[in-house]
Amino acid sequence: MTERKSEFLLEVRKLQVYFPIRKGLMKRVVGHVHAVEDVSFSVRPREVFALVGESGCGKSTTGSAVLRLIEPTGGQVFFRGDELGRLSEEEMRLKRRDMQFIFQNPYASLNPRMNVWKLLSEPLRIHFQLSPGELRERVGEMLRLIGMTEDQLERYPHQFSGGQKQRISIARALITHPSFVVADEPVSALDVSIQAQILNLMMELQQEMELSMVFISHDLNVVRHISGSVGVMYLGSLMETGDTEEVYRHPVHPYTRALLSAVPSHDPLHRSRHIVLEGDVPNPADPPGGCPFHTRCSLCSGRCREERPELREIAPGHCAACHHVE
Amino acid sequence: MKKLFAVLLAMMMLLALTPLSLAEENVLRYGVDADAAGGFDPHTISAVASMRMIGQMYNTLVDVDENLNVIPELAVSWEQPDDTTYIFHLAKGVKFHSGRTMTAQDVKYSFERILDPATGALGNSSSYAGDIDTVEALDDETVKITLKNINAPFLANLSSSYCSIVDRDVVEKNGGSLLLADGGTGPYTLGEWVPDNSITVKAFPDYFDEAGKATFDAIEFYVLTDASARLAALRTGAVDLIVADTAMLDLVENDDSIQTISYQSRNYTGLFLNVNRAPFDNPLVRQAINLALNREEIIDFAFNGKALVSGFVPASLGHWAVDVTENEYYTQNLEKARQLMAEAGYANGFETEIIVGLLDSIRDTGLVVEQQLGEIGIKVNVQDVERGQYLDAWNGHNFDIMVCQNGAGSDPSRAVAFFFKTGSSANIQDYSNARVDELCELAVATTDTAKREEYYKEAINIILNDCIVAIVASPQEYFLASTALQGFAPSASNANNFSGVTLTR
Amino acid sequence: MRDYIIRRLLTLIPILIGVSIAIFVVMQLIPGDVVSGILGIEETPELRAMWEAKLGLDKPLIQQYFSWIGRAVTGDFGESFRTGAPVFPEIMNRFAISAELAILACIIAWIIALPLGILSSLKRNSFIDRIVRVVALLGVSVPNFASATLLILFFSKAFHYYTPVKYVGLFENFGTNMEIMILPAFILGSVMAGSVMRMTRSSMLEVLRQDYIKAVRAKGSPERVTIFRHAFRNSSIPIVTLIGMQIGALMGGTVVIEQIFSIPGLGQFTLTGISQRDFPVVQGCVLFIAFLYVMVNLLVDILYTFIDPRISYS
Amino acid sequence: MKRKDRPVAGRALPGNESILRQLWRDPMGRAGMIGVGLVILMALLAPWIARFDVAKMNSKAKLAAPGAEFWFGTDHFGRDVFSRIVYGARVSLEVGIVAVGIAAGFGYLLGMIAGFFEGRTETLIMMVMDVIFAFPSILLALFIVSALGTSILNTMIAIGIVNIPVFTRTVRASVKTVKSTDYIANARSIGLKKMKILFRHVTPNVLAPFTVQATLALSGAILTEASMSFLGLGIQPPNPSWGSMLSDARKYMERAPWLVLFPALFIILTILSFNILGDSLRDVLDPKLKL
Amino acid sequence: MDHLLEIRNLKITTLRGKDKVYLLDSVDLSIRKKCSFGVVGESGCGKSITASAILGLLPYPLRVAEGSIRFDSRDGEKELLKLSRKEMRQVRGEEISMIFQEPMTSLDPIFTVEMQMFEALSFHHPGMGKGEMREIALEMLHRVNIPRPEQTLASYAHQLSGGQLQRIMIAIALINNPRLLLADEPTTALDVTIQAQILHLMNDLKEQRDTSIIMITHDLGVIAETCEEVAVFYAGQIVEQAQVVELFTHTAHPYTKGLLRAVTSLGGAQRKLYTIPGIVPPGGQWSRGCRFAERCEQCMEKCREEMPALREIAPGHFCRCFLQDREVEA
Repeated sequence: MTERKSEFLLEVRKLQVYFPIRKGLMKRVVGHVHAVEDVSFSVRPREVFALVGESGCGKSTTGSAVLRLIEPTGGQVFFRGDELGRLSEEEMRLKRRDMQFIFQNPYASLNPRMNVWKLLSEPLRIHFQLSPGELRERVGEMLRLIGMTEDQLERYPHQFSGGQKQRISIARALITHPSFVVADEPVSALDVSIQAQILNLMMELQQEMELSMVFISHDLNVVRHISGSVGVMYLGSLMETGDTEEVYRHPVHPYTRALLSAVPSHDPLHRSRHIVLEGDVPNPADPPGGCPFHTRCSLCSGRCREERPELREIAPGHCAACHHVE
Repeated sequence: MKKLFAVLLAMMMLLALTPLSLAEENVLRYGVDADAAGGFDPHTISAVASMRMIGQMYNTLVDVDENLNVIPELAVSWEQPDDTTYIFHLAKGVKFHSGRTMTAQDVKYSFERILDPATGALGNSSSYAGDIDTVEALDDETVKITLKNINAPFLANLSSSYCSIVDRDVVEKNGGSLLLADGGTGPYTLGEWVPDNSITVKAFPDYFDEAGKATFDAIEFYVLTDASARLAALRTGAVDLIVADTAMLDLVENDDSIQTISYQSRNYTGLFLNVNRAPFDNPLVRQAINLALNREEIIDFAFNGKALVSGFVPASLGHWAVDVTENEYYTQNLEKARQLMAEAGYANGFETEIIVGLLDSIRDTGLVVEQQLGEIGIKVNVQDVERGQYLDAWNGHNFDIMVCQNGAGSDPSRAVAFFFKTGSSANIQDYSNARVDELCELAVATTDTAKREEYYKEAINIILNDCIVAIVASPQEYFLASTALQGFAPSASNANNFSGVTLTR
Repeated sequence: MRDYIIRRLLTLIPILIGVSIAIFVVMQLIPGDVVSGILGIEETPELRAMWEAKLGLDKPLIQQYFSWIGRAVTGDFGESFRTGAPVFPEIMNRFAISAELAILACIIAWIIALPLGILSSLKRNSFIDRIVRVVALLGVSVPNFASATLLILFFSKAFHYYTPVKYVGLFENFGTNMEIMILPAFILGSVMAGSVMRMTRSSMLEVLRQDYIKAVRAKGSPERVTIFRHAFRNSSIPIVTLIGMQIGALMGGTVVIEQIFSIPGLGQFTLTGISQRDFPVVQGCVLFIAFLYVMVNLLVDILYTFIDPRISYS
Repeated sequence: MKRKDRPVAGRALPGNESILRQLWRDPMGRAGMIGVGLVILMALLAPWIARFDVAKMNSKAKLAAPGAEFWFGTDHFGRDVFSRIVYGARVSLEVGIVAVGIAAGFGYLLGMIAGFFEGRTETLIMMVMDVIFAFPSILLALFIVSALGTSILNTMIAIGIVNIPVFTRTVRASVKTVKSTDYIANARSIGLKKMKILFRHVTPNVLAPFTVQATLALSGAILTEASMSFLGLGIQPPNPSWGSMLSDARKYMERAPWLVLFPALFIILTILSFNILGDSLRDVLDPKLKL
Repeated sequence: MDHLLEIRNLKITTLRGKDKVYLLDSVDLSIRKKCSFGVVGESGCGKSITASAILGLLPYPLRVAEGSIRFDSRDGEKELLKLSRKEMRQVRGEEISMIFQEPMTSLDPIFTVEMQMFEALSFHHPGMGKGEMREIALEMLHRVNIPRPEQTLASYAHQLSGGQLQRIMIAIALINNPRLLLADEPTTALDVTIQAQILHLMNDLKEQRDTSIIMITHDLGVIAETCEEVAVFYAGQIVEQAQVVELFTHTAHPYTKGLLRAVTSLGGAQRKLYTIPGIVPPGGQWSRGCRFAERCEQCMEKCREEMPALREIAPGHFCRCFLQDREVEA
């Protein structure tokens, strides 16, 4: 860490991502899909921050927008005090050495026509001027970290199982020794028995390489396990944030509660009493006014329909966006 | 799906049941190889394919018979008070297709139209009516034409369709163009033109000449560009007469229902050398090329043997023709040719380009020539070009060797002067020989046929011995017809002479 | 939808302008011109000058182009340099004929290709599939002038039959017209059948893998319903696209067949125009063909909305 | 997000064997490969296989029927059809390959640019492609040859230009598909430059549909050349292309059927082989069609 | 017949090139009437193709190589594998229905919901009038808690959400009152809150109707929530089968144990997750011994050599492991 302007490595302030909807004769923009709406959170060095929510809640878009893989519509992202939005494309490109992205689907995110050696050495070639020997050494080191051997270097992605591919994917992201990684659903495409392997690997590497991470997942169990703090998203907005254990033990937002209770238990004798939410998630192109959750919320009151609740701190480090939480 | 199939099947069966519509009317169905190009204005249309119809629709003052004698047509008689004045006595009761009677005024108008530069008429050159000074209608049936200078072949030239007599009213009604109108006096009137498919001409009942009157209610020309399709159409009785390709002749040799009709054309095919370009500016090379050719072999390959070895004044021009077989350059002599090449400094030969196009026989001639010239070390690249490019090369005089098929016309003034006189528009080689020019002028300026023959023969021999061309052959033209067709006797003068032709089905 | 159609029609403008400029330039580049075609062997400098003036070819190129396009905008495609006849009515005559030929060819192609394509997708990788694929390709594999000449010869020899030589319009005599068109349409159709069959097969294979086909079968659907109501209709979009493209290509793309069968179609008109360097004819034909191409594609796009409710243009 | 990948464990691992091996295993692919191989071999070995000079005329053997001396008979110049067929393979293939090369080269470049840069560049390129596409291909080819002059090269150029839009479209579509895949996002996320992404990641993935298109276009080019020969704008004689042989033979179809039979047979063989090969290649290269 | 469905010695093969490869190897299953039976396993273990095989819907080039599937239909016992196509069609949708993983792609996109619901009726009741069909369809939609049934009937698939679509699929599946419902990962593609809705609905429906359910899933949680009996699949075989409570409480097979530990440890306190090492062997690459041997912590010599049999280790509890043999013997 060179300079230290804040205690946070990454700060996201009021991030917005809108996708235009075009219609009509001249393809005028007639509206926007509000994919991410005023999302703010911060990540400390060596911290794992999880974004959790259901499909279409904007968690992946948030992750991509943080790294400017999607250009945000509004808001700011500070990384080590630099505002990423102000960087030129080239500056941002160089910055990627330090900020990486792990994709959800290892089947799709590895170029099927590049072998392991090419996949792993490519990031190094981009960001470092290394001799062939150094290159080989760095790649070899990374391979050991992910539990693979050098004789697999010549192989192509389709020759690996899903879990191995995700290992390669992770290695590709971490080989430049970034300090920050966004991991977008890195295990959801994998079988249960493999998920655990990858999660273990990620946690090990996170410890070893002193990584900060934004971990995006829909799987509440996974999130609980891996993250130190968590943000629950719904319809593009953060509903509740805080220390993971705190949020899981004492969820305050009605959505968080419903979400947590919906997870099937693994004990057939204690079939959980689910809070079953009615209806579906509203269309993000036409979000409801007021609280985004009010259409499905059992506590919904007049205020909820009118006024959008701000994310307020309800306990130290524990925030929720709900009018009904005191 | 099933329904659709059933409907289609039913349709096909219906088709199979419709009897072949046998032509019950007295109609001649004629399969031709090309569509009329541009239309039927006799004064502005040069396309041979259009001439077929124009010949039926229009008349000229005079005609030329097979033996190149000028014979009456619209003019029953004529006299020549002096070398530049002609007085024509017109036939009586000649009717235009509009029903109006033709008068001397119409003849006057027709020539004025030809001479008017705004018409862009093809006959406005000394080969045709270009030398006319004045045309006067002495009375309704007498026309006096005065020439600017003596023009010996003038009468014969008047037989060209470019000098057809047209109906002034029709011209004016059609904005000055006869392309799609019929202003003629001929035995047939223009019927329907379905471009790329067919042209119909219909009998004109009021034709002035009983002998030449239409024998068919109509003649339908069908455009069947594909030779085998034409033959198939003839065989199945879909048409009665076709323009034949020599390749097909032996297929019908034993067919009792099909007759072969032919005539010796006045066309000739040969090589034109660009005498202003090296190495063709060297007479030795030109001689070598002539000597290298085996004309019989070319005729065998390119014309299926159906052509005569010929010069540029073919034998069909009768007494005007020179017996080319006696010409020293007409007999293949490879040894001599090689020797001449060596003398010219081309012992190892050279490479050149030969432009062919328009007709299969032209292309095939080029291909055989390529082989034959190869024998004396000349490497020939055959350029088979599309019509527009061919004409471009012709008009731009832009070629090394060009294979052409030209018409010798009905008088050697055409065959000699038009193609070889200095500055003549068709002198594509830019050939210039003072003696030839002089002879051409002498021949036009006298009406003494014997003298003219002498002048022309001298000119012909000069040109032949200069070897600027290597003329190969004069092709024979073929028709195939159902045996029901009787009396069809095409000739070089009138290949589409349907007068007196009948069908006996 | 209305807006969409208008927008699509607007894109026609640059395309047509582009095409017309391209044609104009190429016509200038082509060796030989209309005048040498008219005059042939009789050409003299005087006659040439005369005809150039008569046809307006003596004016500067830019002026020639703009005077042409100026008239074209008002729907007047000018007159043929050769016959002097107005170009547009002739194009319409020819279009009617070409369109009929194209549609017949398509119908024949469908009759051959769709059942084969479906069959081959259902029997994928079997012996039948292979035979069908080869058979469907046979039509594409022979240059159509060869198959046309062969068919003519065959019919004349075997059945003493030749298609009616005189062209008769569809509305003059339906039977004769069909008789004239059926053979050429068959040849064109058999050429198209290959690609339609290929497209049908791969599109069907794609759809047959879909969950909803399995779901339909799981409901106890008879195979007939599964295949035709569900699988085939769902796979028809790429097929319709292909057919649209083919109809577009058949407008003027059938020169060879038109020539052999003496059918006065758009292709021959264009070809004659090109070989005679008859600029107004070429320009008119090509613009019209380009226009048709865009319209057919638009039509296909609109057709999509009827096939697939997911597609809407708004 | 949560979508489970379809079971993959039961799927054959394709890359274990080369594409050629996979093609060979498919009976159709094998047939196509053998056919194409034969034609290519014939073209390559033409000087050794051919028995006579292709332009050599023989007045004693005009239209000779196939026999011991002239295996495939002779034409009206007495030229040996067999030798002409053998050399014709060269010309026809050459026309096909060069034309497709031109089309593929330009199509690739334009398609890449259009697909990758989107916006105005794309609109413009695709508009031009539409303009070319709007012409019936045979007319366009004739037009180009008329303008450039008849020569074998110009024939190839014309056929090439006609085919550019197909390739552009194919490439553009693939670029767009590839571009939206995760591995391109991945390449961006590691900080790869745009141009490098274009060439390193997009190119190899575009190649598959591109190759398929090329095999199909090749047979199309051979046919177009044949049609152009028929209309008098094909390649220059005396070079034999199958198309021009076939076109010239029409007059003699009845007299000497072998003149039609053999060129037609070889055209059919070639077109069929290329088409079948293209089809099988598509099956092999398109993992979607695999189980 | 004691059972609603009896699968005996079912083997399914696929073609890899020219080679036949087994994807399912000698599976025996018996489903009781009015039972909800869980089948759990990882991808490629053969659970989904078993369901497809029951309905005769195996995709090319998969095929049943051997075995029998007997079904106690309304008109007596039937051997499903021996039925003619026509007879099989009568079973599908009428006696055995199926719902799929992806509700988004399970409805034909170009037809309305109404048409597809009517179809399910008309295939089996050809004479039924539109009015009657409409009534039944509306009733079914109402039963699966679709908020505006009338409007939904006129909708196309793309106009509806995943949750709604899965409800519709369930409605279609149950419209003919089948005796058996095959649910192939019915909630995998859905979000947790929607998954909860659907599971809730299925539990409700099960109670209202006589329909047995085979619930195929990779999620032990779903099994725990919905099933009475469960079979664990691994590499084309059943490795353990028992009553749900028995299975979760007296887990016997090392694979099942591992699976359970892997998921339960997620919520637990320990930092390091329990993992089963290695990967699931793909079809055709199975060893001749126990297929889990490579990944088993308690693997013995014997395990690599010999295939353990599926034995009853406790009443109704079957397990395919030599360790259990020893315990039983001991």
